[in-house]
Amino acid sequence: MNVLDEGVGPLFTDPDPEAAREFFRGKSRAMVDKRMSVKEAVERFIPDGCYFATGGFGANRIPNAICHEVVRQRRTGLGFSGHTTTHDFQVLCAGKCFDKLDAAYIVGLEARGLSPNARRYMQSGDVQVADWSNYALAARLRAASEGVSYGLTRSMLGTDTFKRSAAKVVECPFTGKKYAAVPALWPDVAAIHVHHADMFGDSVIRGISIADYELARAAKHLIITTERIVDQSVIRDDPTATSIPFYLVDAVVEVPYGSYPGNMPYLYFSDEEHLAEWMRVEKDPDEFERFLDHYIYGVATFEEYIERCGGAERLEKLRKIENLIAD
Amino acid sequence: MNVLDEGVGPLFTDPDPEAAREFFRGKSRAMVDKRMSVKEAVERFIPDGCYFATGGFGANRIPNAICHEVVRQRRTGLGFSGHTTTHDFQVLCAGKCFDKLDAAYIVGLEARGLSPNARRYMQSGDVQVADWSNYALAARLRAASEGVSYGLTRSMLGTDTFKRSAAKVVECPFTGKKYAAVPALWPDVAAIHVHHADMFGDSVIRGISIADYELARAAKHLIITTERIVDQSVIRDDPTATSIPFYLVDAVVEVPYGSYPGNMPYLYFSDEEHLAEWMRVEKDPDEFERFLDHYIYGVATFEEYIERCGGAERLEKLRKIENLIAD
Amino acid sequence: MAPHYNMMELMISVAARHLEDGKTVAVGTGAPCAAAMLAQKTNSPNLVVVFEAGGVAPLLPEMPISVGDSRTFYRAVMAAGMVDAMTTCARGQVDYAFLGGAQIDKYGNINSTCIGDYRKPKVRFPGSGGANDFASLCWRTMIMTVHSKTRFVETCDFITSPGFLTGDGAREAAGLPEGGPYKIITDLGVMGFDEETKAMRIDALHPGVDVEKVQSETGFELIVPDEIGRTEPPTAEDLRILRDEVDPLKLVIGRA
Amino acid sequence: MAPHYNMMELMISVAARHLEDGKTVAVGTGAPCAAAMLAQKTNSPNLVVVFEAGGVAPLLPEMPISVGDSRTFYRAVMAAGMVDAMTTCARGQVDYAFLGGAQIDKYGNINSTCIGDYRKPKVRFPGSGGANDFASLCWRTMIMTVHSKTRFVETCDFITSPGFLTGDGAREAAGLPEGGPYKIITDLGVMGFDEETKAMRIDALHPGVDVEKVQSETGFELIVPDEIGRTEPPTAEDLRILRDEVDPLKLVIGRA
Repeated sequence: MNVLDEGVGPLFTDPDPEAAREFFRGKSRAMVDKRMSVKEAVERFIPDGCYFATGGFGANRIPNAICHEVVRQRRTGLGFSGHTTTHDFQVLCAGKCFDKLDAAYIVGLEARGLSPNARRYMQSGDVQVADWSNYALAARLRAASEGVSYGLTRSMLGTDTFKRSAAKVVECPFTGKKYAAVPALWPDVAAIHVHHADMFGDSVIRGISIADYELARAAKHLIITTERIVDQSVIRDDPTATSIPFYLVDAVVEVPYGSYPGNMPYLYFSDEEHLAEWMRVEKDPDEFERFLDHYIYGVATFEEYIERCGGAERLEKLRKIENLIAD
Repeated sequence: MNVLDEGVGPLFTDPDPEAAREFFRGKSRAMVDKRMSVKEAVERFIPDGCYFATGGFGANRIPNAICHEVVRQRRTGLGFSGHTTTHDFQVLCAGKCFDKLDAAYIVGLEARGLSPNARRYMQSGDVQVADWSNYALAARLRAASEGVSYGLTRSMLGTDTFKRSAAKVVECPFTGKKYAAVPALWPDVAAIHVHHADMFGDSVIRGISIADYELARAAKHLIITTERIVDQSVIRDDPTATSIPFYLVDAVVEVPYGSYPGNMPYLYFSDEEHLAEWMRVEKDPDEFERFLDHYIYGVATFEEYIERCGGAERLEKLRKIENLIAD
Repeated sequence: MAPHYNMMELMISVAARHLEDGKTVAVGTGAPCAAAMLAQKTNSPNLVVVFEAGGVAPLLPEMPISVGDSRTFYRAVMAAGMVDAMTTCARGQVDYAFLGGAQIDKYGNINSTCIGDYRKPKVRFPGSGGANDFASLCWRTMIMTVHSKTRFVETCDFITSPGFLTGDGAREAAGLPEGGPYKIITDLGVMGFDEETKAMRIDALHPGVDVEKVQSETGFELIVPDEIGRTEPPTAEDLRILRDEVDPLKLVIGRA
Repeated sequence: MAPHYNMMELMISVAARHLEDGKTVAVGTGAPCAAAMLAQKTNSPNLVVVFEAGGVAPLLPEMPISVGDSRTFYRAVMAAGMVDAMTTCARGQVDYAFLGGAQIDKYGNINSTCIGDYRKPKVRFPGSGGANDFASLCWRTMIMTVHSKTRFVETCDFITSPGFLTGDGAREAAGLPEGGPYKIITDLGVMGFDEETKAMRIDALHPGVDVEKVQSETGFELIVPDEIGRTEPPTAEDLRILRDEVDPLKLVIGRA
């Protein structure tokens, strides 16, 4: 294989399709009850040092209950990736949970500005980083989902983003065109938040899917958090709507408002006031420590966190904002 | 690029992504009324000699009104491909419409047996053929849909299917693994039958999508035939259900029962009696000619064909079979 | 006293027992589908049936006519697409697949494309469809076929779908993942493959069939192990399920 | 008598006029989104807005906060995914995309990744997100930014997203498709790129701005054509739509 150029970024995961096949060979396809708590899912499937990936997009449909629990259980040495990671990234930076990072969009919260604490962490030199574009990262997951060791894109060519990635430039055997070959990414574990799922893991996402179709198929272990668990008959009534089948799933966790303070399409909008509070308190490391003690370390569950953020009343307000209902 | 091995099959279409990009650059994205008749759609978008592809799977959700019209308008010299083409293939063979073929599954009608006329045509030596597997063909469409000139699969390696394809063996720059590189396939025109669409082309498919997601994005021109045209508000009420957006579409044709005598999920089952009649009459070329005169050449529209097959009464029976309603 | 059964019922029952619980199987129409349905109702309640066109784990109300018809995703847990189905195989998440063909050689390579010259064939068959993909990507491919010299040939006119190609190591050399043919269930018995040479061997014979009979219906020399099993005929319960629940219209089992 | 307007209103109006009817535009949050919405309500009713996370042609009820929030597919014609959005760009079906960044050089290359040493950066920014993809794959990338010497630099600390790289022919040599930066709309005017050298030039200046002013705020030498246009200020109708319909909460236009 002629490699015309290659990035110098680290490659944190093994792109060998045989290793992935062997793993998946041993994973049961049995349709069994996979319900468990957030705590158990993190204990069982997200050990220190594993490579973790989040679904959703920044502060939209993120598996935030899992992110909080990862921090609460003080996980360290994780690898991490996600698509336009904003609040999820901010939470994991708060716990310094990862030290290996496939970055596509980090540190920022889009229109909300940049996270002071995430910047401090990323400027500390403590995190080993490879940079990618959003699509290159999606193409890595897609390649893994296809059972092949690399994917092709014309993104990144000619830039420092390419140079700081682990991609390589190859030529098309038909046209001679150059492509960035991106290595398949099989995360050890991913967490994806969905609208509803049955106890076996069959899951339905409403609205945009971001790269979660690909991520669900690439991840070796998959934790589904869901707004509600439904009887399987609901799934079988409309199989066209299913995007994640049960055999991909290891854990099904019912977490109403599991994307809070992020947006969950059709159900609740992001809590911009609370997100602004995160940004504000992050400016002062001491204040931020107290904030984390109050909201993450000092609570036993994600439900308690939501309670401390205003609970039912707050959620009702976010439901109205989401649905464009004037107060 | 090191090419380790290559098939000797013909490549009927240009895999150059720049040529495809240039075409798509010039295609309007305007949301305009694209409704027209079957006759007009075929006249405008399926000229002699173009490369045509059908959606669906054999006798399931096939754009059969378009196939009949292609025969009725006596198109010749087409290139053709489809996934597990069965009755659609049989219809186009009846008109000897194509002489270049990317074959994945042809000639047969699955559990129904083999088409005598399609076999005669394929054994005549008049058709130039490249063989592929179903997935290899899907991977070709997927590559085109991604705007790249080739895709990767581990199918076909080591077989005569590979040898008679136009694929090449390449090595992964990360792992050294071998893959069949398959050239992107941008059909000149595709026809896909859907459950409902708006007048602009936004389309909804219920049930399995086969490779139509990929085909819709790969095709340069796209004809949608639809069981019914709905107001765009129906589409906007549930954008998660849309799999084909308007900007891919050139023609929207309302054809109730457009997959007949094929199956249309949730609406009508295949007409096994009529399909058996096709198989029977094909045995005798003279009888088959009279059959075609009666059902295709001798009618002006697909609606007339359905009328001659039993019309509303027959369709009601197929609706009951589809929905498992005992007579 | 053993119940009466026909050859198709025997083959389906034998095939069903090879499908382990908690595994996935990609099936076509006809006998393989019946075998998977029987397995689900007997030894493997958690067997997951998938179809190449996108149906996953349907509650099959009757035998499909096409691997893409409505039945293949009737009350399924997911109605996906072909890319999803095939990439599930490629990732190593489909354990079994059933194949058929016009010819099979001693390494389990299959021809379903043509007889005679490729460019102007004497007989043109459908070609690969999804067969090559399944044979390339699934862990264990299963074949159900009648046993005859015209079918079990020294050399296929065309290798549509890979078995072990030219023998041990050949799949790996070609770039194919681990996998390959597992069992061939015929009207004479069950054929397997030698672990070392990957050549076809006799695993077990149906009641009343001997080695000479099998060899005489095979166009190449079969490996004959010291110990050859006997296939277990279908139980009364197997037959009841098969006849009453799996194929009440006798679309498959009526043919034998 | 020309109506009163602020700089953000001017920039948005100028950007809107560059978006042709019947084309697609990939937008982010803020000013680019406002420009696309204004264009739809004025010169380009058939402009199609797409978002990188999957939203296609929504009826935006208000400004999105995130390019993946609910607003980006509110009553959209399709709520797809990122692969669909990005491959639509790759196929050549997205005409315009808006980018931002911390630094831009004379070939329109953009830095949104870091200042200083990459491994331990002085300042770490978000990185590419979808920006590199848009800059690589769309036909015409648009940039809206304030014009200053710290932003318009001789050399970017890091090239996150490609402009014309090192000049004419460099995109092609790197393997990028035809495309690249089209217009940069700043608080001083509109910059374009020379057809031959692909270096940045002054296309037009805002009312009251002269060449010296622009050059003094730019860290490299701009090409100054013989003819330099004057940007047209927003019309009263532009302003009414912008203030009453596009951004009634003044989230974007209130900032200027």
